[in-house]
This record gives sequence, C-alpha cells and structure tokens, in this order.
Amino acid sequence: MSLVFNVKDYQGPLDLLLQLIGNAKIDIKDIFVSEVTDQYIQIVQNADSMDMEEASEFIQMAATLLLIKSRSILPVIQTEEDEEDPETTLIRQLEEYAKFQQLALQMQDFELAASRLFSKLPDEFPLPPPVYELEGLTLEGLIEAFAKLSARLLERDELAPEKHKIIRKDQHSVTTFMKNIMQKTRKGSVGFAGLLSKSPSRNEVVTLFLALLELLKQGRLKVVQESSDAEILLMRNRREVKISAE
Amino acid sequence: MLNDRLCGIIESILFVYGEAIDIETLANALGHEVKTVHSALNDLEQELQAAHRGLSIKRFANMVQLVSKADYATYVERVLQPVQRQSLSQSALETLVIVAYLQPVTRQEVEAIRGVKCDYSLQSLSQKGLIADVGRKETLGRPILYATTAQFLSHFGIQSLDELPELPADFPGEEGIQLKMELQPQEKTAVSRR
Amino acid sequence: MLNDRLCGIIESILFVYGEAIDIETLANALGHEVKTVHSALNDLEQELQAAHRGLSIKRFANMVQLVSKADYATYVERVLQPVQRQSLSQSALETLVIVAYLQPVTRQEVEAIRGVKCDYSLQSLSQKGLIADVGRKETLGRPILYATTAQFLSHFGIQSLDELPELPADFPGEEGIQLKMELQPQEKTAVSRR
Repeated sequence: MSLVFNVKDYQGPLDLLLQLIGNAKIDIKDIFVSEVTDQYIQIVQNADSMDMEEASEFIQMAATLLLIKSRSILPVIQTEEDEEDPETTLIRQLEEYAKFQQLALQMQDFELAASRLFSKLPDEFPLPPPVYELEGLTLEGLIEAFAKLSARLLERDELAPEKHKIIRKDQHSVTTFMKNIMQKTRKGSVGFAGLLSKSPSRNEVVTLFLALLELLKQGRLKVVQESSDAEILLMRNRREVKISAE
Repeated sequence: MLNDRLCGIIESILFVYGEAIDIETLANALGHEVKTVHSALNDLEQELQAAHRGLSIKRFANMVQLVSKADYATYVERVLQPVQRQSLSQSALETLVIVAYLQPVTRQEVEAIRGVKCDYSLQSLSQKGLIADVGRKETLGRPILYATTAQFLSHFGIQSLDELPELPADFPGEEGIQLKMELQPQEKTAVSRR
Repeated sequence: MLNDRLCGIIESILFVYGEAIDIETLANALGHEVKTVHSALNDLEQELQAAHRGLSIKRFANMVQLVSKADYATYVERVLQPVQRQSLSQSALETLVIVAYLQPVTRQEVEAIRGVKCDYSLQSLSQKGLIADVGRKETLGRPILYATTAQFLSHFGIQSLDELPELPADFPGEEGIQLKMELQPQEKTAVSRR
C-alpha cells in the first residue's frame, strides 16, 4: 500500500488521524490495535519538505503514537494514580475534535446557503444639509463665555500695553460744567480761562465752551469781551442773581 | 400571473446589479425574448406602485434600473442623516458673543478681538443657523457682515437682542473691544438689527 | 394592512442603505417603537416570500438587511459573473466553530482542541470581522478572549447563536476541554468581558 499524502492537506495531526481511521473504517477506540498508527508514522516519515512549524505538531503526535505502541509491547508501566494514560487522552482528544469537525461541516452548509443571498452596495443618495439640534445653550453660558473672553483680552492688553493707546472714559460732561460755571460766578465775573484746569485737554475746552453756550441760550449767563483778543468774562444775569438771592 | 417567477427573478437581478442594466442583456441571460422581459417589467412596475412597496423602476432608452421610491425619500433622509445633537465649543461661544454684541460684524473684526482665526467657528455657527451673512461692508474687499438670527434668539430663550445682558460699566472687555473697533471705525448707531 | 406604508418606507430605506442597519437606529429615525418596526419587518418578510418577489430580509443580532432571494441566486449569477463567494478555509472554519461554541475562549483553548497552532486563523477571522477580542481572561498571562460577532451570524445566515446546530449528544464538552485546560488551570467563570 503506497500512501502518497501531503501533510499540508490536513488540518493538523488529529485531522490526519481521523482521516486514516475513516479510511480504515474502524472505531476511534480501536486506533491502537489497527494499522493506523503505522500508517501515520509512515506518512510523517515520507513527507518531504515539511516546514518545521507545521512538522513539529505532526512529529509530536508520531512520538505519542510510538510511546503508546511501546507501552503495549513492554510490561505494563504503572502510571501514577490520578494520571490519565496517553491512550485515553488521545482517544478523548480525537473524539472531541471529531465532533467539532462534524459541526464545521454543518456550518459549511449554512455558509453555502447564506452565500446565495446577495446584498447590494449603498446607493448614492443626495442628502440635504445636515440638521443640528443644539444642546446646552444658555444665556448664562453666553455671559460666561464673554467674561472669559474679556479676562483674556485684558491679560493680553496688559502684556503688550505699548501696542495700544488707552482711551479713557469721557470725564467731562456739559451738565457738570454748567453747574461749575454757575457756582464760580456766584461772587462776580470770572474769566473763561480761569475755569479750566491747569493743562486742559481739547475735550475739556470744548465741553466747557458748550456748557457756556448752553447757559447763554438759557439766559442764565452774560458774556463780556472788551476786544477780540481780550479775556472772555462770564457773569450771571441779574435775574439769575435775584432768583438765587431769594 | 404567468410572469410571477420571472418578475421575482428580474427584481432579484436588478437589486444586486444596482445600476441600470440593458434589457437585452437581461433577456439573453434569462433566455427570454426581449418582449417577454418588457412585459414582466410592466407587471413589476405596476406592482411596485402599491404603498407597501418601497422601490420603483426607472426605464430609459433600453435600460432598466431598480431605484428607491421618491415618495419615501424624506424617510430615507432621516435615516441617512439623522439630526445631530451638538453643543457649542468654547471658541464658538466666544465668537458668537462677539457677533451678538457687535453685529453686524466682519470676520476680520471678530478675529481682531479674539486674536485668532475665526473662519471655522463662523462657518460652524452659520451651519448651525445661529448667525447669518447679512450683507457686505462697504470697505476694501467688501467683507461679509455677520449677524445673529432668529434661531439664535430662540436657542437662548430670549425675544430680542435687547434682552442680552448689559455689559457692566467696568467690564474690562468693553474697553478692549471698543479699542479694537477703532481699527475699523464704525458708528455704533448705524447698526441695522434684523 | 396597517403597516402598509411603513413596510414600503422600510423597504425603501433598506434598499438605499444596502448594508445591514441596526433596528433601533431605524426605529429612532422613523419615530416608531422598535416593536412596531419588528412587526412591520415580519409583514415585509412574509410578503417577500411570494414568487413574484425577488428580495428577502436577513435579520441577525439586532440588525436587518435587504438581500436577494436565495431561490433566484443562480439567475443573479448568470448576469453578474463572477460573483465572489467568500467561503472560509477548512482551518479557519474549524477555528471559528470552536470559538462559536465555546465563546468567550482563548487561543490556547482553541489550540488544545485542534491540536495545532491557531494564531494565523484567529487573526484572519478577526480581520474578516467574524470574531472579535472581547476582553481578557483573568489568569496567568491574561490571554485575550475571543467571541463571534454580528458579522459571524450574517456570514452563516442565522439570526442568533441559538440557531447554531446542536452539539452531538455524546459530546465530551466541558469535561474534555477542561482536560486540556489543566495546562492553564483556571475558572471558566472568571471571565471578564470588556
């Protein structure tokens, strides 16, 4: 009997053994009293160009089979009590593996049936612009964002102050200047320049002048100027004096 | 119907094929005459009109294609493009705050304040419908002006922009923002609110 | 049928979607309860059994997919040659079956049964999405635990693991497997899933 097998055709040593058992038409339990063991060893011996990775498992099995064979020839070696003998182990392993092979065969039918169901590729479906549902938007969050932004801006400005000129809030208002003028003219006439601070800004001059015009319009103030380059003198209207005197 | 099975087979083929297929090719593969295939397609077409069918047949030239039913397109959209729940990032919120208080405002103005590029956050706010392009500023380059939308108001639960919290007098940001605004002088009163 | 329109809409969506879709996603997008969608799918499935229909529904895990009818596969193949059938190699199939029945399972446990190294077949099954790494076994070396995926169910055309063929009556089962496991003594119950 010439056996031309390639170990690559088998899913490992257990698969090969099961095939041999199947060919010999024997029960798994009779493996050691049949020629299967010899056949297995012969196949592994004859297999040429096995790569070591695959070969090791086949050779290891061959060794196990040889051990079992030698045990049957030699007088019985007493194994330790709770240790299973290699025959039992191998038979159990073969039976177990055979079951899974059987299941795999059934699953192959499932696979074939499922492969008759064809799916289709997704369509290229034109979509409208996405719709967003925004969550967690609160006015408080908005204010907080502003506060954070402001804090950061301030820090940035402090770090590079020379980059920016600081504009102060307007210190002067027409109303306060009007009050000032009325107060300072209580005891007689006052020169326009005398109402200004030591180094007045343009803004201050303009505002003072606006206040002056407003008081003139309301008739509460009189203005006298001797000549075009003389100082402007401001004095209260008599009526105004009267009223305040009362 | 005599063509029952043929209808089913054709539907099966058109489904897997996906694209439009030549009717003659179809007939040849099935070993039927073109006429028979046409008649089966007529049956199929009629059958597909029922409400419980979601497909329809498209025929043009000598081609035929199985497509989804136009009537149900909105439902398909709902699945393919579900509403996305999102919240705004801190950077988007900041950009939004600036737009809300200084609108209408250009990207350059927003960037001058934030000190970083804002294309992305402006785009994302636009996409989410919180701000909109309301025109162009009549300056060099005619940059786009952004303003907040009605949706912005509804998202933040306010009726009008007047309900936005007033900025505290000593708010450090106020000064900073107005300072930057000098770069692009504009009349605060000339703001047109939508 | 009350679900007429819903059936049509679902068919339309499944057609466009092409791939398997999560039933919950479908229900959410349609604003229906999962139960209602399931019942519409049942109706659709029944309706598709008629000879004049060329499609069928494939359900697995919590997914559903529209596919062509198996009965008409030969006709589809006539038009669409070559159809790529992806069947598994014998060694991959054996490994996969062991994983399916004993999941979650480690590489060492699979190898103990097959009697050969299984790194390669486990890796290739992972790549095909048929099995996945589901955690680590809390034993020495914390080996990776493998389990099958929804894709596995789809590949074999079954809805759930309950539909796997029953184990042969005299299956050595746990006992036999645990024998091999003695190499790595461990509690089968100590499995930690991620």
